[in-house]
Amino acid sequence: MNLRILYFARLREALGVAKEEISVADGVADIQALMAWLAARGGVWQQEFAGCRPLRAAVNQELVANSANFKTGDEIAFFPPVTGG
Amino acid sequence: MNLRILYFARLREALGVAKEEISVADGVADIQALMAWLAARGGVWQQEFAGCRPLRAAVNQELVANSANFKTGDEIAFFPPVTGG
Amino acid sequence: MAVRIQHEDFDAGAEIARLRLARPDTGAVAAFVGQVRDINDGASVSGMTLEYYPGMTEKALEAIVEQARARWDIYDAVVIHRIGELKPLEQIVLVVVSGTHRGEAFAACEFIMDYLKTEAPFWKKETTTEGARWVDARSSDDQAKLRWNTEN
Amino acid sequence: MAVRIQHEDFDAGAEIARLRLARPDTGAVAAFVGQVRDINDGASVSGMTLEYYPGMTEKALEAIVEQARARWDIYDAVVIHRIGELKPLEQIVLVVVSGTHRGEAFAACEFIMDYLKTEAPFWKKETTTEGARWVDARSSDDQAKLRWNTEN
Repeated sequence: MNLRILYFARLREALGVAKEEISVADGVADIQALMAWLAARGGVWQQEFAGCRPLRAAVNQELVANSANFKTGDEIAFFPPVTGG
Repeated sequence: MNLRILYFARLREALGVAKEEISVADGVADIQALMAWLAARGGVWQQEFAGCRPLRAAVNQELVANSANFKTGDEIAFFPPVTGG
Repeated sequence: MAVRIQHEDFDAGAEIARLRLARPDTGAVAAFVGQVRDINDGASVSGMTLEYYPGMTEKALEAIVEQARARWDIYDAVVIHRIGELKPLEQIVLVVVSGTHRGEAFAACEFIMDYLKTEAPFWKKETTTEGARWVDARSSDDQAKLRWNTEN
Repeated sequence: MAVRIQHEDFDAGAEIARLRLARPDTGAVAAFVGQVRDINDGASVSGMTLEYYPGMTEKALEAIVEQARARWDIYDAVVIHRIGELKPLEQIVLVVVSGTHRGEAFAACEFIMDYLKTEAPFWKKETTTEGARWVDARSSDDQAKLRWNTEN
């Protein structure tokens, strides 16, 4: 399954990555699983995706819960709680 | 007791009077009593001050209840409920 | 001066900018503009005359602004209310409130409008297709004011 | 267009006038302007950078405006949010809502701000005397949003 992943704000800076194209096994089909997959990269990825810091996720530009599913070709985004206005 | 009385808006038009200086007996010392005194003039005064139409009163430019007292030299105003804004 | 009563039109943008820029720790400005509608209670309105009580109206508005200042942590507030003859689409009233946070600015701005509507001596007389008529006070305005007695 | 995201400054007065004059049965316009404060959480702020998520941010704001329209009887609403580098006393955000009555215009305007604060993807990075820092989300903003679940 191919995914486009975007990172924003503090998370983008911590990871040093703004966007990437990844391929994951079909079993990695919801946000929770994808976060575990990213955390498994270790280092700063482990720190950011292990669940200690508050993160929000979007699938195809819609805010979603961590239980949300996605499919190949989707755009996934991770970011800290928003602070606009 | 000498009083200056002002009338506003629909009330002013109905009475045909915007302001007047009156002398009342010392017993006429609160808004309720003054309204009865004015109603006793009969005709349109009776209609307006007999209590059938909602009226507000002010003493020296402060909104007051009908039980409020006043003293000689005071400025009394009567007007309909306000409709600004 | 926080309260102005005038026939002349006002510049809402300029008043907002003035309050906004007056203090560099201002984070929030809430504003309200009321205007003359071309229709009211089912009748077409071609104009209105706004009467007030010189002296008392200013005092009433200043007292309302003081109440808002005592109740919420706001920086400044301005109220401008027009009097005399106004046409549809003309502005009637402006309230602007500045503060650190939006919740207090919004609350104070709405409070000032709700109290202005029920306590400040202004009276509207509309010219409609059915003739001239004094506008009746609305019980919904009394209700809007009363809820401030219980809300925190 | 009800939603605009731009680096350029905006003219709050012009937007208020535009919504006000768009319909002659408009009686009420509520507005909010947020600006960059020169101080935040105790540190002096010399500037900030606003990041957003192109595509999603617009959609999120449009969805919030649609929710407000579905919930209150309002005529129009506009949201303008700035991005990029801003200095203290620069405007950040404008929300303007028009309608017949003030209660609905106020509620919709505050609702849009409360949801914008918690759902629209914007992030602030401040430059302070202690260095640059990402602004933390406030739990008070979550609370401000949650109260719309119970209020009528």
